[in-house]
Parts: sequence; structure tokens; C-alpha cells
Amino acid sequence: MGSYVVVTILSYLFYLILTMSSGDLGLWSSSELVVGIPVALVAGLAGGRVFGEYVPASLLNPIKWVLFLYYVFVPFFIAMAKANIDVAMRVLTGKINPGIVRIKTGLKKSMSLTFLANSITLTPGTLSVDVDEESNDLYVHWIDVKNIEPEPAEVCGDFPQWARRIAE
Amino acid sequence: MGMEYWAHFFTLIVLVIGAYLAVFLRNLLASVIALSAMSLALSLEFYLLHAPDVAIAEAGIGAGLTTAIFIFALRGVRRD
Amino acid sequence: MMELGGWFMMAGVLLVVFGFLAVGRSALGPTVPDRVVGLDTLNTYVVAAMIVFGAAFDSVIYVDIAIVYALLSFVATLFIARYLERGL
Amino acid sequence: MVGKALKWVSFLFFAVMLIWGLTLIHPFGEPLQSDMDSYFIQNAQKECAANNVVTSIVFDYRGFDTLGEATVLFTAVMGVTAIFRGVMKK
Amino acid sequence: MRMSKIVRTITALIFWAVVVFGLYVVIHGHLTPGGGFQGGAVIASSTALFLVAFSKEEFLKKYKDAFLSLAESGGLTLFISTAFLGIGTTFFYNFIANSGGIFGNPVPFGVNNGDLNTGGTLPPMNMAVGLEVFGGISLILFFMFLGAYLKPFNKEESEVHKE
Amino acid sequence: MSGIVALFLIIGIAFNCLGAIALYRFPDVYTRLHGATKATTFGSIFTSLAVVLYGFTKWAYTGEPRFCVLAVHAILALIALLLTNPTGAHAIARAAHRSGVMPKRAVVDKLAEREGKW
Repeated sequence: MGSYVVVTILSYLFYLILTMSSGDLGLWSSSELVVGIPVALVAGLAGGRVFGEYVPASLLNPIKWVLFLYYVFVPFFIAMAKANIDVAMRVLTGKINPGIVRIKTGLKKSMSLTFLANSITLTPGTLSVDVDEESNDLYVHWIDVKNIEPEPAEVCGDFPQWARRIAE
Repeated sequence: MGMEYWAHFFTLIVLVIGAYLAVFLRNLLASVIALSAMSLALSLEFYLLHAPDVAIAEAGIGAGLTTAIFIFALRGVRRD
Repeated sequence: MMELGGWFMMAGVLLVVFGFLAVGRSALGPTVPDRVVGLDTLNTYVVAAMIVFGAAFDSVIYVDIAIVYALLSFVATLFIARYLERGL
Repeated sequence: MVGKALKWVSFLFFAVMLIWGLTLIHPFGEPLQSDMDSYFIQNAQKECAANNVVTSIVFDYRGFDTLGEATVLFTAVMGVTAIFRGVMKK
Repeated sequence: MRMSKIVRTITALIFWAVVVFGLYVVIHGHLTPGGGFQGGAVIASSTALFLVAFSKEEFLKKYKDAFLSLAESGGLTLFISTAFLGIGTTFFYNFIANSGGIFGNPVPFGVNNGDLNTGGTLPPMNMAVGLEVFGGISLILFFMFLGAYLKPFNKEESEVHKE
Repeated sequence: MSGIVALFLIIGIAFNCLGAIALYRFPDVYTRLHGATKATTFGSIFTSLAVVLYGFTKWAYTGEPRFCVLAVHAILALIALLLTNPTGAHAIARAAHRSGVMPKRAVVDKLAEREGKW
């Protein structure tokens, strides 16, 4: 039930963002504000059935949103810039030492696992290949293998802590 | 004006390469991939010719759903 | 004031040229996953090029097509990936 | 033998037609304007009260085309459903 | 069999966004590029997204396929009846445009200025065609997805599935 | 301001170019995915940010609402790209490994060890 309400509100907000700056009532015209309600109801009915299983309710905490914005703009962006300089060096020199290693993440929710996997795909030298469905361990393609059985901090820094703090 | 000419030029080259590969590749899955690339380039070409309606239709039907239906058909004949 | 149409046009043309290079990988690639990588890269380039051309033409509503394409190319990639991993 | 000759003749015919058409090709990206085009561009927005001229042509001036298109889609769905109906039972 | 956990989570995250975007394209069909056919295809691709990330059992558990048939037939019926309403002049006559009532305002020139109350019979026809295209393409995808299970990949599976 | 927009465009084009070169320099699927995904996503962020900045600046100067629409829709397309691009790369990598394409010059492959192929 809660997921239906959340998806309906999200859909209404998304519709308003799509039709921004269209008229007289502030940024929106009155007909857009009215038509958005049935659109949001339909999308909530369709999307709420699957949303609640994968997105935990603890994400409704506003402190996590602030943390998320900080995470995206500061640590994540710096890691991404480093990743691209790293890729540039490897493209120019052609020096690789690849391998697929397994890291224990210790995360429980699938949302935080997704957060971690997408983060480490976009950050230096790592690409998430597969995921163990039971134990939530990630198989990571590491472009510069230093250790056959590494600790998580060795591969992806402090991203597991960020994932636990933000998305769990 | 000159730049726009080169945009058309390279988009059409991608289009022709995609069509050629879609016909002449032996692997059927690779053929479907080439067809998807061709459809994408066709959508970009409609976009450059200022026909956004056709571009949306081509992006939705040609690139998204036609690939899906071809994959189902390949799954039916079991040849890859 | 800001007359940047030429810059945007130039950037769009360069993105299309990189898309041409990505199709080259899609044509050469020895295995099928290589070709899918080429297609995925081409998708990203074309979405970026559509956004940039929307600014170059000063035709605002054209950017909608970029959103449609960013969402739907994901569907096509997932279908090909699921067929490749023998899941379908 | 006849089949091979037919293949070559059809191929040559197609190639000659394509090259002939290529010599007559119109400049790229500059369509000719006919009377119908200028009528639509000048009057469609006033008559149908819609900004998108393409939609007003598809659903108003050329509505029968859209009806046929919808019927074709309906027929295709009926065909697919008739073929795969038995799968649902299993 | 389903795809990996990451793909499923991202699908659950963007599923409603695809539906809202398709409805946006349908509703703004007479103001911005797009229309019933394009918007219906976008909404139908949300069905494709669900089918490819999850499985057919999950689809059948969460949504009814009778709903898709209803959408298809209802859309076509709505389209033809809207066309019939204008038969006082001709079939497909746009009788509400510029009449002042619902959907009857004249439109000012401009890009996406949010005047949804214009267009005469065009918005209802857009919605009808969008409903029909959504139902039709979703049904085709769904039945072909079921049919793809008919022939299994290798020899042992085919022995199991022979019945 | 136009200088910043041009700078963003140049940075974005440079990283996109890097992605296109990475497709040709690397030996197998996984390393190509590394180059392609990272470089093209980063480059697309910069080119889209140039468009967003251009739209908001024009909106502030001229007051026409259509430039605001341009910026907002560019942000939405960017968010869609950021969500779907790494997920697509993950799906391709998983499919490649399951369809039997092994990483070249690999020193360790735990995933193949789990499936008994190593």
C-alpha cells in the first residue's frame, strides 16, 4: 500500500518537472496541474506493484537524500574523474593486468547492492560482472590485479560504507 | 551550414554500414545488432531533417520493440 | 550575447564521427559481445548528440527524443543480453 | 539455367533502375512544396486548434488512413493471439 | 529465469518513469512532437522492460493479460465512435474545435504552452489510439515471449518439454 | 559564461574521443567495456552540462520559458543515461561471461572457478 502512494507522488512530481514553465500559475498552467492527477494515479497503479519489493522504505529519510547529494557531487565525482584519467593512461600505454575477483560486500538489501555495483562500474579500474544471489557477493572485473583474494577496501575504497549509509 | 552537411554525411555512412552488415553477416544475432544500429542512425537522420514525430516513432518502434521481436523470432528458430 | 550555435553544431558532428568509430568496432568485433559493446557505445553517443543538436537548432522540444532513446535503448540492450546468456 | 538467367536479368534491371533514379535525384533535405503542403501549413492550426500540424493531418484530414492502420494492428494482434493461444494453457 | 538482481532493481526504479513519459507524449500529442502511436509504443516498451527483467510467471501474477485485450479493443471502439460523432458533416469531422467548450479553445502559437484544453477531437483520438497501440504491441510481445519457451535450447531440455 | 560552456563542450568531446579510441586499443570485451562505459558516461555528463548551463543562462537573460524547458529536459535525459548506462554494461558483461567469452591475459577468474570452467 505504501509503495503505491510513494509511486503516485513520485509520478506527479515527474510529470510536473516534464511540463515545467508552461503557463500562468507560477511555472505551470492550471490544466497541467489537473491532468497530472489521473496520470499519476495510472502510473502509481502500474508501477507500485513492483516498486515496493526492491526499494526499501528506509529511503524515505531526508537525511539520506542530503547524504546522497553530497555523495554524488563530491566523492563519486572525484572518483569518476580519477577513473577517466586512469582509463586515459591505460589507453595510451596499453598496460593491463586483468582478472575477475570476488569481494564480500556484507550488504543485505538489493537496493544498496545495486548502488554499490553501479558506483564501482563507473569508478577506477573495476567493472561489476556478476552477483551472487544468496550471499550478495560481487564478482568484479579488476583491470589491475594486485591481490588474488582482496579485501573490499582494496578494490573499491570506502564505497561499501557509503552504500550502507545511504541505501540500506 | 557546412557543419550540418558533415553531420548528414556521417549519419548516412553509419546507416549504410548498418544496412550492409545486417544483410551480409552470417551470424543472425550480429545481424540483429546491426539492424538495431541502422535503426538508430535512421532515427538520428530524421532528427537532423527536423522531423521529430517520425524520429520518436522510429526510436520507439524500430530500435526498441523491433529488436525485441527479432530476438523472439531468433529464439524460435534456435540458430545463432 | 551568447552565440554558441556553431560550437554546439561542431560538438554534435564530432559525436556522430565517434559513433561512426563505434560502428566500426561493431563491424569488426570477433565475438558477438564485442558487437554489443559497439552498439551500446553508439547509443550513448547518439543520445549525447541529440541533446547537443537540440541546443544547436534552438528547437527545445527535440530533447524529448533523447529521453525516449535513453530509456528504450536500455530495453534493446537487455533483450540482446538475455538472449546471449541463454535465459530467454 | 533459366533460373540463373532470370536472376541476372532481374539484378541488371534493378541496378539500371537504381542508377537511372540516382541521376534524377533531388537535392538532399530540400523538399518541393505542393499546393496541399502550403494549405496545411497555413490553415491547419486555425481549423484544428492544434500546434502540431502532423497530428492534425493524421487524425483529422487523413483520418481514414489512421483507421486503416489501427485495423491492420488489430488484425496482426488477432493473428498472433490465434497462433499462440494454445501456449497459455500449459 | 530472471536477470540479475541489479537489473531487476533498476527496472523497478524506472518502470513508472517510462509509463509517465509515455502518457506525457500521448496527452501532449497536439502540442509537441509525438502523438497516440508514439506514446503507445513508449508505454508498450514498459511491458517489454518488465518481461525481459522479470519472468512470465511474475507478469501473470502481477498483471492480467485480459486487461491488455480490453485496452486494445476498447481503444479501437473509442476511436471509431469519436469519428462517428462528427457524421453530421462528414466522418472524421472535427466538430469541437474552436467551439468554446471542453477541448474547444483556440490555440495560441508557441512551444508547449500548456493549453491542454484545445484541439477539438484530436486529444480524445490521441488517447484512444494510444490505448490501442499499447494493448496491441503489449499483447504481441507477451504472446511471443510465451512462444519463445516452446523450443528449449539444448537436447536434454527438449526431452523434458516434449510431454 | 560562454567561455565556460565552450570549455565544458571541449572536455566532454575529449573524453568521448577517449571512449572511441578505447574500443580499438583494448584486447577483449571486458576491458573494452571499461573504456567505453566510463569515458562515454563522463563525456556525456560534460556535454549535457554545457547544454544545461546554456539553457539556464539564456533563460536568465531573455526570460523566455523555452530555454528553461531545454535545460530541464537535458537534465532528465542525463539522469536516464546515468541510471541505464552502468546497468547495461553489467548486463553485457554477465551475458558475455555466460556465453563463454573468457577474459584474455587474465591472472585470476573466480567466476569461472565457481562454474568449474577455469
